Amino acid sequence: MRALVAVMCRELRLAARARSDWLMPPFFLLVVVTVFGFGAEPNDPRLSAFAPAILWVASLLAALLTLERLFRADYEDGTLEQMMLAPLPLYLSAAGKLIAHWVLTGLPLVLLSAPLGVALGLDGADVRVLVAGLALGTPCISAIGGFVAALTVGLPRAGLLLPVLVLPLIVPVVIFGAGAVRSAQQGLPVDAPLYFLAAILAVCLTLVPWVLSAALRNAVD
Amino acid sequence: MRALVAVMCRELRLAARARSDWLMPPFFLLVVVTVFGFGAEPNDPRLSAFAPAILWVASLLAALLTLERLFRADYEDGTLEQMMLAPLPLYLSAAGKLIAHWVLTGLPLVLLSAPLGVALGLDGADVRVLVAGLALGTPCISAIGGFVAALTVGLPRAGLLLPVLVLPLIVPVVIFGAGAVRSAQQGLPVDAPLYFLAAILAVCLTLVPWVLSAALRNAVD
Amino acid sequence: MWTWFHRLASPPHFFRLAERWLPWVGVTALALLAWGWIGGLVFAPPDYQQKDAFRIIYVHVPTAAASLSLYTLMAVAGAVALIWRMKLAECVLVATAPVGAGMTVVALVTGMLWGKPMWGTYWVWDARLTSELVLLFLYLGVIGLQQAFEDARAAARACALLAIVGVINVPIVKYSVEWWNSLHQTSTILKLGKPTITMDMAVPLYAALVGTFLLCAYAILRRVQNELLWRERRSGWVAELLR
Amino acid sequence: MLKIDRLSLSRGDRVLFSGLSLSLSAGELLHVRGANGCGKTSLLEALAGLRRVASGVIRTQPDPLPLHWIGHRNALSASLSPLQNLEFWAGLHGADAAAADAALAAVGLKPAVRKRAVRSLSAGQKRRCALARLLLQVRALWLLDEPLDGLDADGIALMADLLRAHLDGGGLVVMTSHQMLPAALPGVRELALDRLGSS
Amino acid sequence: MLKIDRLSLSRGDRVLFSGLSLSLSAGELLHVRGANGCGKTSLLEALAGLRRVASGVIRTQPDPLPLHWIGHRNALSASLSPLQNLEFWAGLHGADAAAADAALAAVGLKPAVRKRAVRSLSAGQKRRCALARLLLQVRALWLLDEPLDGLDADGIALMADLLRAHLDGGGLVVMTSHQMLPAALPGVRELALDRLGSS
Ligand code: HEM
Ligand SMILES: Nc1ncnc2c1ncn2[C@@H]1O[C@H](COP(=O)(O)OP(=O)(O)OP(=O)(O)O)[C@@H](O)[C@H]1O
Ligand SMILES: Nc1ncnc2c1ncn2[C@@H]1O[C@H](COP(=O)(O)OP(=O)(O)OP(=O)(O)O)[C@@H](O)[C@H]1O
Ligand SMILES: [Mg+2]
Ligand SMILES: [Mg+2]
Repeated sequence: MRALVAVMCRELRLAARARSDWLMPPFFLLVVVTVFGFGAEPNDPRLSAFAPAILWVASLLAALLTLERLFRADYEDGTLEQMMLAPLPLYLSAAGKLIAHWVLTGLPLVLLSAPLGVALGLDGADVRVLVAGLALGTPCISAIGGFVAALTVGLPRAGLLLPVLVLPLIVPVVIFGAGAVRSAQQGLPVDAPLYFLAAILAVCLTLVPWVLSAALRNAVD
Repeated sequence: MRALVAVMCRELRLAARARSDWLMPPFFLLVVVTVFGFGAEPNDPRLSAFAPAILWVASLLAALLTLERLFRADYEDGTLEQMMLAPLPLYLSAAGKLIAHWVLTGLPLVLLSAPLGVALGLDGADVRVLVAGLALGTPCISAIGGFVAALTVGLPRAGLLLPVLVLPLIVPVVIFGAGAVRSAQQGLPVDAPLYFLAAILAVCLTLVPWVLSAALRNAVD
Repeated sequence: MWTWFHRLASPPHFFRLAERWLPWVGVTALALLAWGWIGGLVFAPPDYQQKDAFRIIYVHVPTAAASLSLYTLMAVAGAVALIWRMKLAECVLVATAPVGAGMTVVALVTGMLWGKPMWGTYWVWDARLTSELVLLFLYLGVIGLQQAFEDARAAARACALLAIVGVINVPIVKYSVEWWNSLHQTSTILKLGKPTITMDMAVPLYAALVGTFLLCAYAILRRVQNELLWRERRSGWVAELLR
Repeated sequence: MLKIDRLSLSRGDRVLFSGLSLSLSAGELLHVRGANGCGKTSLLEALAGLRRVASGVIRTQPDPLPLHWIGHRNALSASLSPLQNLEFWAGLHGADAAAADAALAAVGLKPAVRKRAVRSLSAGQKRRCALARLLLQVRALWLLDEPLDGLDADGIALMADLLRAHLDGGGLVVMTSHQMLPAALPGVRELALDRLGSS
Repeated sequence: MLKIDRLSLSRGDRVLFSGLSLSLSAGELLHVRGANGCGKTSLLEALAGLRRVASGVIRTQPDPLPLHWIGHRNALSASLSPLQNLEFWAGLHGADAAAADAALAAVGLKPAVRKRAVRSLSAGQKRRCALARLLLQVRALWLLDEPLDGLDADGIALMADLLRAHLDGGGLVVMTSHQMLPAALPGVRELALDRLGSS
C-alpha cells in the first residue's frame, strides 16, 4: 500500500513539477472546441447536434496526448527496469500510474465537459448524461490507453503508433458515451448505454493491470 | 545546399527507421474521421456540412501529434548543440527539418483528404477547394507548429504545452481553409480565402526559420 | 533621446520614476472611471431600442479595447527585449500578460451578458467572438510558457517570440467585423472621424475608456516594479531600498 | 550465494559468450572485465533477470536473492529533485522516507543539491544519486555496471568504502569497470569475459 | 590560439568559479580537473559558445576558431546506424560521406557494428561513435568532456593516438577527465578548476 502511494505521489509530483501540466488537457479540450466552432458555420444550430461527438472526440484526443508520456520517460531513463526489480509487483505500480493519469487528465475533462456542453448548446438533462458518460468513459480511456502505451513503449516514435492502436479499442466507449447523450437529446432512455459503459469500465479495471505489466516486461527485455 | 540535403535526408531516414512512422498521421486522420462518423449519427446527412471542419481539425491534430517529436529527441541526445556548432546556419538546418516534417505529415494528409472528403459527402468542386486549402494550409501548420515546438523544446512535458500554444496560432489557417470549402458548398467565390492562406504561407516561409532558430538558441542555453 | 532611453531603461531609475507617478495614475484612473460609470449607468439616456441593456457598453467596450491594445503593447515590449536585450522590456512583457488576460475575460463575460438580451444567446461561434476567445488563449499561452521556464530571462525571451508571432491575431479581432458577416456590430465609437453616437452617451464612454487604460497602466507598473525587485533582489539598490 | 553454470548469452544473431561457469559466495566481489561490447552489461542484465539466457542456468540461494541494480543509466527523473527521486525508491522498496536524505548525504551531495531538479546536476552528481539507492535498504547482491563512471577521486574512494562495508557484511557484488578497482577491497575476483575460451 | 581573461561562470544563483585567466597556444592540451560539480562541463560549454559567461572574455585567433565538441552525451540518434549518423554529420560539416566509414573504422568499430542501430550498441561502442566525429574534418580546437568514459583499455590507447596526432598537427585540446591521461602526450597542462583561488 505504502508503495502504491509512493508511485502515485511520484506521478503527481512529476506533473506538479511540469508546472501547468495538469492544466493542459482541459485547456486543450477548450481550444479544440473553439477551433471546431470556428471550422463550423458561425452560430450553426446543428452544432448542438454534434456537441456530444465533438466533446467525446476532443477529450479522447486530449487524453491521447498525455498517454505516450505515461511510460516512455521511465523506459528511457531506466526507471522501468528498476520498478521490475522492486519488491512491489509490477501490476500494482502500473495501476498506480494509471490512477494518477486519470486524476491528472480524465477528471478535469469530466468536470470541464459540463460548461462546454452548455456552450455548445446542450440543455441540462443532456449535460448530466454527458458528464456521467465521461465519468465512466475516461477511466476506460486511461486504462486501455495505458495498456497500449505499455505495448508500444519500446518502439521508436511510439507516440504515433499509439493513437492508431488506441482509437479502435476506444471506439465502443465513444459510441456508447456519445450515443447516450444523443438518445437523451431525443428523449429516449439513456441507462442502457451507460450500463454498457459501466460494464466496460469494470472489465478494464480487473484485466488491464495484469496484461499491462505483461506488456511492460515484454517491452524491456 | 549539400548540408541542407543532409539534414532532410537524415529526417527521412529517421522516419523510415521508425517503421510505419510516416504512415501514422494519415492513418490517424482516417481513424479520427471514422470515430467521428461513429460519434455522429450513422450516415447523418448533416455530416457533409461538417466535413470541412472535421477534416481540417483532424489533419491539424494529426500534425500536432508529430510536432512535439520535431526537436525533442535532438535536444535530449545533444544533437541540437552539435547543430548549433556546425558551419550550416541554424535557421537552415531548422528549415530542412520543417520541410521534411511537411513531406512526412502534411503531404500525405493533402493527398488523403480528397477521398475522405468524398467519403464525407463533398462533391467534386468542393473537394478540389478542400485539397487546395490543405495544400496551402499544412505547410503553415508545420512552420508555426515547428516554431512553438522550438519554444517549448527544453521544457518538461512540452508535449502538453505545445498544442495549447499552437492551436490559437493556427486558428486563422483553419478559418480560411474550412471557410473556403464552406463558401464553395454555398456556391460563393472561394479565391479570397485561398489568397489569404497563400499570404499566411508566404509570411510563415519568410519569417519562421529565423524566429525558430532564435527560439532554439534560447532553449539550449 | 538615447540617453533618456537608457536612463529610463535602468531598473533603479525606472523604479523611482514609477514610484513617483503611480499615485497620480491611480487617482486619475479612479476619478475617470467613477465619472464614466456613474455618468453612463445613471445619467445617460436609455437607448431608444436597447433600453437599459446598452449600459453594459461602459464596461464592455473599454475592456475589449484594452484587451487588444495590451497585447500589442506586449508584442512591442517583446521586440524591444529581443533586439536591445533590455531587462525592463522583459519585465513589462511578463507583467502585461495577466492584466491583458483579465481584460479579455471581462470583455468576453460582459459581451456574453450583453449578447443574451441582444442576440438571444450567450455565445455564438462568430468571427469577432471566437477571435477574441483566441486572444484569451494567446494570453494564457504566454503566461503558461513563462511559468514553464525556470530561468526568468529565458522565459521572457521565449514569451517575447510567442507574443510577436501571436500579434497577427490582433488585426483579425479588430477587423473581423468588417471581414466576415458578423452578428457583432462594426466600429462606431472607436473609429476615426465622426463617431455615430450621441454625445451624452459617448462622453462618459470615453471617460470610462481612458479610465480603464490608466487602471491597466497602474496594474502593469506595479507588477513591473515587483518583477524588478525580484530580479534585482541581489543588487545594491534593492538592498538599500528595502533597508 | 550465486552459481552460474555453463551460461551462454546472445544478442540478436550474435553469441556474446558461452560456457561461463562460476560460483560466488558471501563476501566476494566479481570484477567483470573485457573489451567494449564483449557482453558485460548483458551478463549483469541476465543475472538481474532482465534478459533471457540462451542456455545454462543461474542459481541463487536464497532464491530469489534480493538485489540492487545500477545500470549504465541512472534511472532518475530529471524534473524531480534527488531527494524526491530517492523518496520514491524508498517508498517502492518499503524503506522509510527518512532513509532517502541520509543516503544522499552519505554519497556526498550537499543539501542544496539534494533539493534542485536532477536536470541541473552535473554528470558525477547524477551518478552519485543513482548510487545512493544502494543505501536505501540492505540487499545481499549488488549488480553494478560501471559504477565509477563520472565519479571524481573522492567519489571513487567513497564507493570503495561502500563496497568494503557491503562485502564485510557478507554481501555479494558483481560489477564491471574499465578502471582499476580501488586497492584493498576484500575478496575481489577478476573475470575476463572476452578471454573465456583461453582461461 | 585561445585566450581566457578573468572568466567567471555561474549557474542559477550559484557562482561556479571566477577570475579564471589562461591562454592556450597551438599544440597544447588543457586537462581540466576538479571535483564533481565544480564546473568543468560548464567551462567547456562556455568555450563552445553554448553558455553565456557571467563576466570576463574568451578570445580566439582566428575568430571564430573552428571546433569539435564532444559532450557527456553522444549526440547519436538511437534508431540510425553509426554509419548513417556519421554521414549526417559529414554532410552538415561539408565533409564527404566516404569519410564517415573511414572514421568509424579508425575508432575500431567492426563493419557489422557500423550498420546496426545505435540503440543496440554497447556503452563503449556508442562513445567510440561519438569520438569518430573528430575525424570527419580537421578543426583546430577540440573540446572533449570526459572522452574516455566507458572506453576500454585499447579504446583509451586509441584516443591517446588521436590526441597526439592532433597536437602534433598544431591543434588545441581542452578536455576534462577524472582518469589519469595516457602518458606521453605532448604539451599537456593541468588546470585544477576547484582550486583556482589557491593556485
Ligand atoms: C462575447 C461576446 C463579445 C465579444 C467577445 C466582444 C468583443 C468586442 C471587441 C473585441 C470589441 C472591439 C473593441 C475595439 O475595437 O477596440 C468590441 C467592441 C464593441 N462591442 Fe463587443 N463583443 C461581444 C459582444 C457584444 C454585444 C452582445 C454587443 C451589443 C450588441 C457588443 C457591442 C460592442 C460595441 C458597441 C463595441 C464598440 C464598437 C466600436 O464602436 O468600436 N459586443 N466587442
Ligand atoms: N541485436 C543485436 N545484434 C547483434 N549484436 C548485438 C545486438 N544487440 C547488441 N549486440 C551486441 O552485443 C554486445 C552487447 O554488449 P554489452 O552492452 O553487454 O557490452 P559491454 O561489455 O557492456 O560493453 P561496454 O564495455 O561498452 O559497456 C555489443 O557488442 C552489441 O554490439
Ligand atoms: N540552476 C542551478 N542552480 C544552482 N546550481 C546549479 C544550477 N545548474 C547547475 N548547477 C550546478 O552547477 C554545477 C554544474 O557543474 P558542471 O556540470 O559543469 O560540473 P562538472 O565539473 O562537469 O562535474 P562532473 O565532473 O560531475 O561532470 C553543478 O554543481 C550543478 O549542481
Ligand atoms: Mg556495458
Ligand atoms: Mg561534467
